[in-house]
Amino acid sequence: GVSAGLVPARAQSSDKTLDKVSFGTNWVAEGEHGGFFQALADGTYKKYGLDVTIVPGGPNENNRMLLIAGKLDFFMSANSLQTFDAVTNNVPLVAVATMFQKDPQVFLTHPEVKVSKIEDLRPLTLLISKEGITSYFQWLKSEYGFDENKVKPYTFNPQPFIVNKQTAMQGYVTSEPFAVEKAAGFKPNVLLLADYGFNSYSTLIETRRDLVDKKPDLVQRFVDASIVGWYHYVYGDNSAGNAMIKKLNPDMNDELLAYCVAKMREYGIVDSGDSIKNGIGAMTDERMASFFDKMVRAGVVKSTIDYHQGYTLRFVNKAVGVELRPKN
Amino acid sequence: MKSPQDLIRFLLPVAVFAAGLLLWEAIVRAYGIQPYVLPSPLLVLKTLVADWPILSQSLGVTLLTTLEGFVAAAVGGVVLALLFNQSKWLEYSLFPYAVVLQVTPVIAIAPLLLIYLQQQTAVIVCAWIVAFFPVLSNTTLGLSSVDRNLAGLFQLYGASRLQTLLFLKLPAALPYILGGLRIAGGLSLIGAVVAEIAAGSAGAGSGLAFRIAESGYRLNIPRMFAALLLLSLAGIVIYGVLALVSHLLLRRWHESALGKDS
Amino acid sequence: MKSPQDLIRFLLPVAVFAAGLLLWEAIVRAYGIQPYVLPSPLLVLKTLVADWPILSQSLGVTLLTTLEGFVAAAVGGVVLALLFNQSKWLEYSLFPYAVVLQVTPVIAIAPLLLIYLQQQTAVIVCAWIVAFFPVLSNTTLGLSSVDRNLAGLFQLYGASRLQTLLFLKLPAALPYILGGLRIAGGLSLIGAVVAEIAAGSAGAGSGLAFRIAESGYRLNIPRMFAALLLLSLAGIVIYGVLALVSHLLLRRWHESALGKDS
Amino acid sequence: MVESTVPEADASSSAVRLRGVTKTYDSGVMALGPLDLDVKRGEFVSLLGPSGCGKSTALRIIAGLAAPSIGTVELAHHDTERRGSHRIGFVFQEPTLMPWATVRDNVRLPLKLARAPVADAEMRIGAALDQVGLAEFARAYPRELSGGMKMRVSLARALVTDPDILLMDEPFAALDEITRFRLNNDLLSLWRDLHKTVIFVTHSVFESVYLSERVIVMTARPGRIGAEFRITSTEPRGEEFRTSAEYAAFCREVSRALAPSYAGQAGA
Amino acid sequence: MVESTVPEADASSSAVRLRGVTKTYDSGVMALGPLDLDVKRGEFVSLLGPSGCGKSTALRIIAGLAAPSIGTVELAHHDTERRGSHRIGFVFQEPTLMPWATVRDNVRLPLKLARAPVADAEMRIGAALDQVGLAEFARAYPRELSGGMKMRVSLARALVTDPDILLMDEPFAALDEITRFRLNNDLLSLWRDLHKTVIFVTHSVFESVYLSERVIVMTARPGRIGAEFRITSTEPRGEEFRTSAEYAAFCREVSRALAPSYAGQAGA
Ligand SMILES: Nc1ncnc2c1ncn2[C@@H]1O[C@H](COP(=O)(O)OP(=O)(O)OP(=O)(O)O)[C@@H](O)[C@H]1O
Ligand SMILES: Nc1ncnc2c1ncn2[C@@H]1O[C@H](COP(=O)(O)OP(=O)(O)OP(=O)(O)O)[C@@H](O)[C@H]1O
Ligand SMILES: [Mg+2]
Ligand SMILES: [Mg+2]
Repeated sequence: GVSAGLVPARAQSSDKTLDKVSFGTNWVAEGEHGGFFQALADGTYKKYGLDVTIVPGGPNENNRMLLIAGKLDFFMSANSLQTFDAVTNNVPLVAVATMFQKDPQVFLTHPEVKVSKIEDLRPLTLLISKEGITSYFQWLKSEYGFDENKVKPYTFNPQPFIVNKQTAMQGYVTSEPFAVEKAAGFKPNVLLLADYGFNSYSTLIETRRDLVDKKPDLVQRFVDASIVGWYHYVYGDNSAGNAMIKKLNPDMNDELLAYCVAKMREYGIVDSGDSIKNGIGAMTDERMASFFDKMVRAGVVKSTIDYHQGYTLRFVNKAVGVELRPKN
Repeated sequence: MKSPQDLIRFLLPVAVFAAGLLLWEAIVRAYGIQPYVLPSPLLVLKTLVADWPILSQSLGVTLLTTLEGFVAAAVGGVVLALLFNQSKWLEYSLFPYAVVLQVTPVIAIAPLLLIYLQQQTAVIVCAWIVAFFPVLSNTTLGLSSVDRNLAGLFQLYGASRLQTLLFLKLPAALPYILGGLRIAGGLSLIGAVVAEIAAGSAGAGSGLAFRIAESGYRLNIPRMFAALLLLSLAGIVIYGVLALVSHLLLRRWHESALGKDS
Repeated sequence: MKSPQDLIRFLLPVAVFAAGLLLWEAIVRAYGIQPYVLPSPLLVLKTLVADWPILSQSLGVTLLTTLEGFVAAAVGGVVLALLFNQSKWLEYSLFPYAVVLQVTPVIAIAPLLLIYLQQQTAVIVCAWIVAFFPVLSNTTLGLSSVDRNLAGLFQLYGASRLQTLLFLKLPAALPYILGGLRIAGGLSLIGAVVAEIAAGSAGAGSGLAFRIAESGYRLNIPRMFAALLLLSLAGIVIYGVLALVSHLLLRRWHESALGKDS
Repeated sequence: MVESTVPEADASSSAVRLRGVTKTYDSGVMALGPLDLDVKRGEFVSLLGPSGCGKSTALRIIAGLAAPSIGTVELAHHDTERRGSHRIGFVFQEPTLMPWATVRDNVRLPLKLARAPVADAEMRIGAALDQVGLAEFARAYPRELSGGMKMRVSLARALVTDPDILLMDEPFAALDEITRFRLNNDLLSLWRDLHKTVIFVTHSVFESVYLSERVIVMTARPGRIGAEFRITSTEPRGEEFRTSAEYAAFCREVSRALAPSYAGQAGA
Repeated sequence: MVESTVPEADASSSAVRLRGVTKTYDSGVMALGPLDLDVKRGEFVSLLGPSGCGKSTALRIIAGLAAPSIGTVELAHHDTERRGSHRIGFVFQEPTLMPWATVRDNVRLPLKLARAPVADAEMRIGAALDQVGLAEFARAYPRELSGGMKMRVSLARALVTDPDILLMDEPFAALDEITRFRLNNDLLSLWRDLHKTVIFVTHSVFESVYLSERVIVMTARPGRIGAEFRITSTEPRGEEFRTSAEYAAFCREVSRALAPSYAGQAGA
């Protein structure tokens, strides 16, 4: 009828050929997920033949279970440790790319407390989340001799930190320092754990092994498109991605997102080390092995597991998108 | 006599509330407490007004979940109690599961629910789990407190099970059931909040729980308090409505709802 | 007559429980559900045994918090209700705050509590907040359901307030109070879990809540279920103990605790 | 006039038949000694006995509200399964009203349970309320009534269904004499006209003699039949009977049986 | 013998003094018409009247358990503040026992509230229980008692404190005649020996005449004083009085006053 004739022909035909893909993040929409939203918003995914739905996570991470149960196709996992956990428990998940070369995990301290290296944190009361306790804090314990008794629970509310100068609080370099500065009016000191040897990957794309085996092409396209999205988000015009983030999460604003991108660039969170040559997404066996050893020493994972099961280099290190990085 | 009494009943809490606010404001000023630790009530109110569009939307979402959870808890609790009342065997075999449901942390089973249920359904199930037990427990207590002679009378007059239920057990248990509902009212609000945290959607279109958590992370403490204030008000209103319903239903016959000298 | 009855009362739930486990095992096998989605009960049991040292320690921590929270809730709820019962004015002015406490999400105020209180105190306060309201509400209901003529008798014989409280109001409200405590039992367990999540310590010496959360995001689902199982069992035991206490206290006089033909 | 032995009732015409019924409560109290009782259809039997001798217990057992510890209970045309039918009217010793229902709704209860046609039901309820003098309190709640008024509601409720067997536990104890006399007469004409079987517990010797065909005096706990009296009189009974020497003699006899140890006069 | 007018009581010797007392309940029912009543110290007054005429209401108002809508209540040596003292003993129309306490503990209640010395208390409790014939049920709970037994516990509780003023609302209605007679006599000797003031509600004309110095017959709702009778007799009263022609005449008079519309005989 008349109404059918109004539907644009292009959309009709292309919809048919697009592969439906769902991708779950581990938090609400924010700058740290910018590349994925960018790829969705600027049509990169579509260009790669993908019809992507991004399912934001929430305060409690449920999306990983949905991936395992087959309700999602990809999931954004936080760090390499999660990869080891999957192997430990024989869960057939595979990390296929990492978007962050450095884990953005930091400790914030009050400017009045002179802290210049990680050992200086030891006398302070540490505010660490339960996830942090089971992961990087174990590493701090084994590597730097931190004391569990100095830890207080952190529920992602910075109030106790602000009130008490003798505390240090965990956070992401890309957001908490900004929030504290905005609200409390002081600029906290920041120590990036990655700079002291905590060499976990972060913001990895994870999927089920059967998807890797049965539809490698789909996985490849999703990884490539996401990488391109990240290049655009970090270096290019990221207004489309930001618009989408702000729409999904009205608490986000331009200032905050700009801060996030600036910090990602300043600290080389997304693009540094291996990715300079191999492109965003780059992973290496050496680095995995090094992190695994550290986690074994920290007693977080068992030395007997075959951690190679948990990731594959098959889809990365192809220098996809390096041309998008501005040459300066 | 009656009208001034009622007025006091209404004005007194308001006055005490106002006094509480003044004290709060005074403390904040006296100790110079920063707004990111404890915002002054004035600031909270300002924030409430300023952020009304976003907060009211979240309030709506949470209240809807609360209502659904409450209805589910009320119906589920009463029906379960009636079922258990029909057969001791049923009660002995299944009551432990009701306890298990009560003590299961929603946070832990929300992921499982999300696998098998629609998200909105999962949220309501979570709210239900939090709120149903008081209704079940109180209704069970009420049903077993039915006057024996009255029960005998029903038996004598050949009342069917349904008749005994409708005309004897439910009315007799009503004060207890309403007591359970008054507890469940607040709990289903809490249940909605917990459910939102555990299984709700985040970002736009999310409820007060998310606002509170989010404002907490973002250190937007005034907004967090504004959201908490809304939650508290919602709780008081829910309780007030339930207490009023109780009063209207019981005032003509039950001890607990009678005036001093009637 | 009595002993076999009691036996059934005990055996039936166990039998139904066993049947439930078998069904669970069967479903897991039939659909080939992977242990990281839904572990079979056998695996959960094995994990329970294997991880017993770590789980039992956490169980102990949680149970201690539960106990402290329960005692606080019981005492706090009853005392508040008695206070409110002494003066209508007090009740009208302060009851809304009790409702506010009930509906305040612990997660939101835990940081504030952590600022001003010792961590262990903060945990107990959180557990208390979760569990006290049913006790308060049911006790209030019970106190206002006291037989008028009996109250008149006490007045006539010049009973002091304390005497009226001890010898009339508390015993008369006892069935209601115990009903409230049965609800609060499970709630204080939940409260302990929530409190641990919001304010409890992590790592070694932490409670079941931490184990559940940790196992959850470390994908150690069998251990998560083992911890949940422990929690459920603890809930059932707590309920059972409270039900037993109720029965012993009421069996000689209250309708709800009497046998069929006595 | 006074027959201390009653001929064995013909089983076929028995409305109620108790054989060797005893009741021992959980507390260990033996409330009812072995009791054999036959009540013929259409008979009016009074039970008298000291406080706590098991009269109420006996009534409850007959109605099927309590099970005998030993012994059997048979009701004509009511096997144990169907005993819970509306053919029994019961007036408890306490009013036993539904506090949440108005007087009218309380009286309506048996009709509602039997799903009686509405128009007919309303008429009967009105008549029953008139009979007990509570028409103007039809919309009151039980707590707004005096003790005697509550008992009258309970009476109205028992009468409204027109039951075959009426079991009444001290129904008039809380009523003033005028009302009591009037209701005595109402009950008598009801029994006479509609051939009801009535078992009536009372503490008033006068009342028992005035009303019944047979007065059974029970012994102290555990309640057994201590003595039986057949009250013969010219029908219909009325004020004439109440002032007769015959009546006074019956009363004396019954009182004497009631108090074997209590030598002396038993009336005004 | 019968005096329908009673001389105005001397105010100084009044134990109870009601002036223009009315009671209208929230439901709008006017339960008590304007009532003037003086009861002298040591007097035994009976209240009679149709069911629902406001007898219980009057008693509750005298005890201070309900406030009059209009009018004043004075108790000698009890200003309204101190009225709640243990000098009043009250027997409610219903047993009003604490279900959670044993018979013994129920009877102990007033003594416990008055902090009476334990040894003395135990002795009194034992005596009171003996008096009402419930010694062997001392450890039973109220629900294990028959209706009459519950009333007797309530009686024992009222008697155990040795109160100055005894307010009794149909205390013997649920008791068998033997027990009733015995308790009548017990009450009489208690009153005579200890000079108590007793206000006694009953439906039994015989009882009221046998016990009281003065019988007050109330009108139907709203209850007012319809007639008063001073019962004179040779003291001490006993079986002799009960069988006297004098007694029968009193009873007839009272009955007649009770039933202005009820022509005819008012006794056995
Ligand atoms: N529920 C019960 N549990 C234990 N004992 C009971 C119970 N009900 C009654 N009894 C006992 O059984 C005996 C008989 O009680 P029942 O009520 O039948 O007496 P009754 O003849 O009706 O006395 P009354 O004239 O005082 O009403 C009493 O001694 C009482 O103690
Ligand atoms: N709580 C109440 N609320 C409303 N009306 C009441 C209340 N109590 C009593 N009444 C009314 O007051 C009137 C008098 O009641 P009261 O109990 O004093 O009567 P009574 O003389 O003791 O009767 P009875 O001999 O039946 O015990 C009754 O008509 C009753 O309907
Ligand atoms: Mg009886
Ligand atoms: Mg009365």
